[in-house]
Amino acid sequence: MSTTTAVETTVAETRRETSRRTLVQAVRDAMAEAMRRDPSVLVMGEDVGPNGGVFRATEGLYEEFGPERVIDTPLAESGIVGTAIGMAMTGWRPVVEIQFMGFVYPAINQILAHAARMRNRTRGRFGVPMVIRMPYGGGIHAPEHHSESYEALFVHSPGIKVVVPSTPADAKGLLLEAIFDDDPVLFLEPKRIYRSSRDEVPEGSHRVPIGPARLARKGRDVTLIAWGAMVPQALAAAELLARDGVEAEVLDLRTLDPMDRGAIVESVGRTGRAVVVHEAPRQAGVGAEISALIMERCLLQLLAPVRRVTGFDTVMPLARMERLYLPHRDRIVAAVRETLEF
Amino acid sequence: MSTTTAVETTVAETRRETSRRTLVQAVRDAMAEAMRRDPSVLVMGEDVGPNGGVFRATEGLYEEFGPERVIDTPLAESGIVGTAIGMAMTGWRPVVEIQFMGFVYPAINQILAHAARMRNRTRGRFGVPMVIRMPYGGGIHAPEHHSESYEALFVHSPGIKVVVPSTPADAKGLLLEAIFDDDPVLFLEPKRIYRSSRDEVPEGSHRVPIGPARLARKGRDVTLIAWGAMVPQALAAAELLARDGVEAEVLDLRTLDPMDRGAIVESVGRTGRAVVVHEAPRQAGVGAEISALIMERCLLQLLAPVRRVTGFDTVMPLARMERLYLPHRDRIVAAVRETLEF
Amino acid sequence: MPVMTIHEAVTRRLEVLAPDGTVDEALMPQLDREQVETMHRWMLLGRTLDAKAITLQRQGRMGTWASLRGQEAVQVGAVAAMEDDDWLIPAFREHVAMIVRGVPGETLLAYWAGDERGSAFPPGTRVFPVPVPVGSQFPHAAGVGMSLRMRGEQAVAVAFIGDGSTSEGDFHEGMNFAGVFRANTVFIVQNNQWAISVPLSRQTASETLAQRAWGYGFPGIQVDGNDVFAVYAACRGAFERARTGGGPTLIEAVTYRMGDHTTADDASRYRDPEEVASWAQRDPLDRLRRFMEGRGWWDDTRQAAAETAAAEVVEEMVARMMAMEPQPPREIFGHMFARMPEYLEEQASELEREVER
Amino acid sequence: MPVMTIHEAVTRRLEVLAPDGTVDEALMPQLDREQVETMHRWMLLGRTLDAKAITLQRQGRMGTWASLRGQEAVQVGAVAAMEDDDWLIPAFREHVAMIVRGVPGETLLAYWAGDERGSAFPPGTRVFPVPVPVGSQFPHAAGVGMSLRMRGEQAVAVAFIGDGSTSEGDFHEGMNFAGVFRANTVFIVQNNQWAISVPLSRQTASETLAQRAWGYGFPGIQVDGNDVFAVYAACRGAFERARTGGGPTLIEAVTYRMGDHTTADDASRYRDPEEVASWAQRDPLDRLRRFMEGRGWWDDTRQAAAETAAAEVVEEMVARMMAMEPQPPREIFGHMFARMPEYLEEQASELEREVER
Ligand SMILES: Cc1ncc(C[n+]2csc(CCOP(=O)(O)OP(=O)(O)O)c2C)c(N)n1
Ligand SMILES: Cc1ncc(C[n+]2csc(CCOP(=O)(O)OP(=O)(O)O)c2C)c(N)n1
Ligand SMILES: [Mg+2]
Ligand SMILES: [Mg+2]
Repeated sequence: MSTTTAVETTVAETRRETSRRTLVQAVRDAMAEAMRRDPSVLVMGEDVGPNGGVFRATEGLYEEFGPERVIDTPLAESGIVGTAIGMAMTGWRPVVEIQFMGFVYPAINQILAHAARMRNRTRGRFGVPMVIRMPYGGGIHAPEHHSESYEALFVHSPGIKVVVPSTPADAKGLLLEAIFDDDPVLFLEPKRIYRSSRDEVPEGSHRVPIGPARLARKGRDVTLIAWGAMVPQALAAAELLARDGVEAEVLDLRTLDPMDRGAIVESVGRTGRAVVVHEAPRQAGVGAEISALIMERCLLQLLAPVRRVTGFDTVMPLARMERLYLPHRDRIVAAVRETLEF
Repeated sequence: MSTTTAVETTVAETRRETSRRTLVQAVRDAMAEAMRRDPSVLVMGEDVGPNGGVFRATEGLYEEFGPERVIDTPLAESGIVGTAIGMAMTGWRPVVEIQFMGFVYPAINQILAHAARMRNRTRGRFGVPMVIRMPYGGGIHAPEHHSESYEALFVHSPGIKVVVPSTPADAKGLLLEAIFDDDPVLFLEPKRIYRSSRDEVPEGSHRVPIGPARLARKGRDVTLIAWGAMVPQALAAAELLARDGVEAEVLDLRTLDPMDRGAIVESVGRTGRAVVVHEAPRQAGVGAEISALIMERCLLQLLAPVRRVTGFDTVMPLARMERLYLPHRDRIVAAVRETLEF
Repeated sequence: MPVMTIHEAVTRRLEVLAPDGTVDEALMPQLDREQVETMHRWMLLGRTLDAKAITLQRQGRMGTWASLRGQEAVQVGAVAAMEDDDWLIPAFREHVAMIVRGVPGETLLAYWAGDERGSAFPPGTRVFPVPVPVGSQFPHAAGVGMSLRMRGEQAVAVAFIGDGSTSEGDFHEGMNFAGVFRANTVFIVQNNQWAISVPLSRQTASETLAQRAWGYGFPGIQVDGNDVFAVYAACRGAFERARTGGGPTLIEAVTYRMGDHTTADDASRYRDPEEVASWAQRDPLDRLRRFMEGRGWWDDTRQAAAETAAAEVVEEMVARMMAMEPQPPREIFGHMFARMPEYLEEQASELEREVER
Repeated sequence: MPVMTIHEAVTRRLEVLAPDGTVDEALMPQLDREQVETMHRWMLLGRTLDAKAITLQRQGRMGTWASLRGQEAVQVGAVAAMEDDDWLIPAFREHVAMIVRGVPGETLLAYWAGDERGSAFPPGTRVFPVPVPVGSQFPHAAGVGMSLRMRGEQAVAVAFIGDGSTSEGDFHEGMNFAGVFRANTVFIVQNNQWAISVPLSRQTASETLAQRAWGYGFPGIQVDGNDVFAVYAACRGAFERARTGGGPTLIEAVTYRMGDHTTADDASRYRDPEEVASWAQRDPLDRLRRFMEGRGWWDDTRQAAAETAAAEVVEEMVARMMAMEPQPPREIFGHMFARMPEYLEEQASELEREVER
């Protein structure tokens, strides 16, 4: 983990061919690349086969790797993760898809009581080298339970890494790293920005380490800390603030566990102000951890309380009011102004 | 919720007969009392019948109320909570026991996706007046998964109240309040202090409101914030500190959701220093929320960073090293000293 | 006798109405012309509503919609066999069943359009809300059936589930509780052969889903799900048994999802058009119409009139749904608890201030 | 044919060794004297270890212990039928099965004494750790069986579960996955009639647990679980089938938990002593001993020698367990991840500093 500043770019040093890909395509590319390199990599889940996943994140994999490695499973999340644990403990690297994060609860016993604890429970004898991918977050006008952000539950629970890319290049690089990690990784995909932009994504084996945050924008007046689909909102807020001469630094955390505490502390130590942005409800969310961390490590540098711009402590409303629930640029700008006026 | 100071005592104003009860007996008494008053109150769970619960929390209920109201269920937590939801929506008030908090994961979909959301999902047409009781926390040398503290998951998730008594009187009063609450309540019982002391507990319908914290000890130098089995540890730390002239105030939160923010802010506003204590892992635990809250509301009064004395971000070790994991008096004292020396 | 047979389970399939419209008179349930026409009207309502909702969705005036086309007979056969006090615990595709049991069409449409008022069923309606996490409604249904039995109510909890969803642990736990407590519950599997893109063969190696019931100590039966009379007859018997303390039944209704999984899906990616075409031959509405024609109850004129009437009913539902004004932001917070806690009050005000700006 | 039989499931029970020690020769598996004596030795080891662990617990030198008394034949019959490459996925009461499959006795004892080293099985041991949340091991077992099948390994994953735990959703999901993927998995239910204080009748309304298998498309069979030969024979067949691609089997072994649920339990609160006494008549060790005596292989002297030998083995295990020095605090942190992240490094140092103070 970086103890100094967040790394500024994800593009590997070596020159390499790139192609313009959306985030969901980059996710797909990472799986394809991993499967080509390592025959122990498998993809499992609901509708990941001929259908290519409900978001097309596994498109073409079934055709390329066949039904033995791209496995449509019965509709049972605990069964999916549980069997994948058995497979991971006997030589495979399963990449499991949970169709929406709202459906992860039935698998939570397998994830937290088993996948996350197996290495400890066997004193290192068995790892569970498994990735559990899932689209998360709101903004696509989906039905109930299709827009949830439960990252805090997993960040709080020991033994599992939590990764959230916000750009296509990071999605590919982090997913490849996650697949070849020897421990379980929860890989959260911000479905709202699955296709919202295209990036130059390196071909082949592009890796982005799990841990370091990404400095998405430099600034001196305030630090905005975000992940996933909130990163573009934070960047948009920074643009708007810049018009008034306020220079916001934007940290894209990329990994929530292990968290790049060094980068956060370094940045807020400089700016003296911070706003944390996430979609999940506020109370005991990951924002609270970040806020507490900043207070613990930067109290004397803090010029104003750290603000949290988050979802409300309610059920995410159905599509028509979803917009009111989700944090957005203007809400971030308002929080920054409060911070500046403190 | 109190916006001023935490209420200082739980004993009802009216004079009333009391008897000396342990915490687990008080839990039992609350259920018996509720069942006597209201025929719609039911007790359900594994081994709650003739066996009286593995901790004897339902002792005698089967004999008094019979198999129709004290229901031994199949061994299936999702089924227990799920059927109880169906019953709660059709006129009953089920009090469900999950045998250990470590076994709540299989029920989490029913709890968080249904019980906690049903009122919202039916726009107030159906409530789920259900209590989900469970022993939680470490300190009894039990096997793996028998010592967990998962409160943060539920505090973060909208729609369910989270209550944790630390004294026999509160256990009775809060449980009765929870049973007659029209919304689902997670009722966490600190099993380590189930029998560690006896209190005068009012007979009959003793009620303690859900929400207000309890001022367990007055002090001016630092505020210790704790719940459940950590309250006695905090009090013991306060005793020790008092020998050196440091007067610690101890707040027993009693309810984690809704949290008595007013009492926390009022106390820390006065003392300028705070230490939060909980057994659960540190990262994104409830301590982070409290820490963030204090920073948000009392930044200018804070004389030192709020400290968190918590479990580590690891699996709770097996019995032999459990002692090393759990927060205890001396660890709290050390944290207070760091706070004083900041 | 060291190898002994200790259990024999025989699973049967019921068919009444043949594709050509003829019925097995011995098995035909007692239904008069009015009842049959009502069934037809409901089935037609389901089909008409479905087509309309899909159109609305394409026009951007509806959210994701789960088509019920092809499955009208299962839903209508079941609700036709229900009594007033019975409870319906739907999955998510039971639109016409929900409407027949008291959910106003505009309410149902509003739900799928993403409006919170779509969840506000009229007071007293014995219909559970849509449980999005599949399978999770089965324990609720067992609980409702336990509740009815404990109070001695002569009513039944009727629960629906899809074939794919039977793979979830909650299917098992709900069925098992219902068996142990002899709940007044009847479980209906709408086996439409597909769970999004996953065919039944990938869902289970079991020859039928009905036979699972025997593992819970109660009977399972399979019916032709495109045969409204078979569904009705099986339900009638099972509901009666449940109401009178005889315990649960599992009914597997074999049908077919004619459309895409939802409007977000494209079934042509994974389904053989010939399979779809072959099921079109077994259309439940056509079959019932042939039956009515055979009895001399029906002709093209009546059919045309019925279609017009259904279209009018649906148009009215849509109009009422469309007429709904946007809701105030406070609605997000208002139903989290019986009484709104202070922190939600604060958040609601926060949002209100923001919206005013 | 409008009411058709579409599925018939016949569940059978296998018994070989009668309580009087005689066997059904037609069903008796091929086992030579040495094999039978080995089985007896393992069963006796289980019983002796169990008694010792309970004593240690009473003396405060052992944590909670789950007694296996009465269930020795199920465990030994099953592991005796396993081959080197097979995997054992235990529940939590399979002490002797785990030891036979390679877990050193002192390791097993250390686990139950609350020592982390109790989880450090020797490298290469094909035994899963104890899964405390009941039922959750069934999906793992299905996964291991899928894994073996995918690699074409002629090996089987043998999973244990208790009767009560079959009520968990994971029982269903694991069984169903194994069926769909024709996993090399055999599922063994130790039906010891009780789940702590809850009798089987409150666990399920199903007449047998074996019959559940048919709902997943593979066979289920019941065996007398106090009859080591029946268990062995059923396992041998099922393992062979699984190894050669024939798919899973569910074996329900009907036995009895002679002791308390664990040392934290008091079964006299909820169990009829007559029931316990009647099962004592069917003791699996006595029965096997009678068989060996009948063959002229056994007598009191041999029995006494065997008991002494078992006691010695157990004493050595205990001595090795007791000799373990306390572990350094860092052990709490060392196995959370393949590489320790910075924040755990910091916490480990925090704790080390505290301990030094
Ligand atoms: C727990 C859970 N996992 C996944 C989903 C996503 N999902 C919605 S419907 C569906 C398929 C359901 O298939 P089936 O049960 O056969 O019902 P059908 O759609 O055919 O009516 C899936 C996977 C969900 N809603 N809930
Ligand atoms: C998910 C879960 N719920 C509850 C428990 C507590 N518990 C441990 S063993 C047990 C009973 C198990 O009964 P059974 O499956 O019959 O196995 P047996 O104890 O008879 O071997 C219970 C309730 C648990 N370990 N896991
Ligand atoms: Mg289906
Ligand atoms: Mg048992």
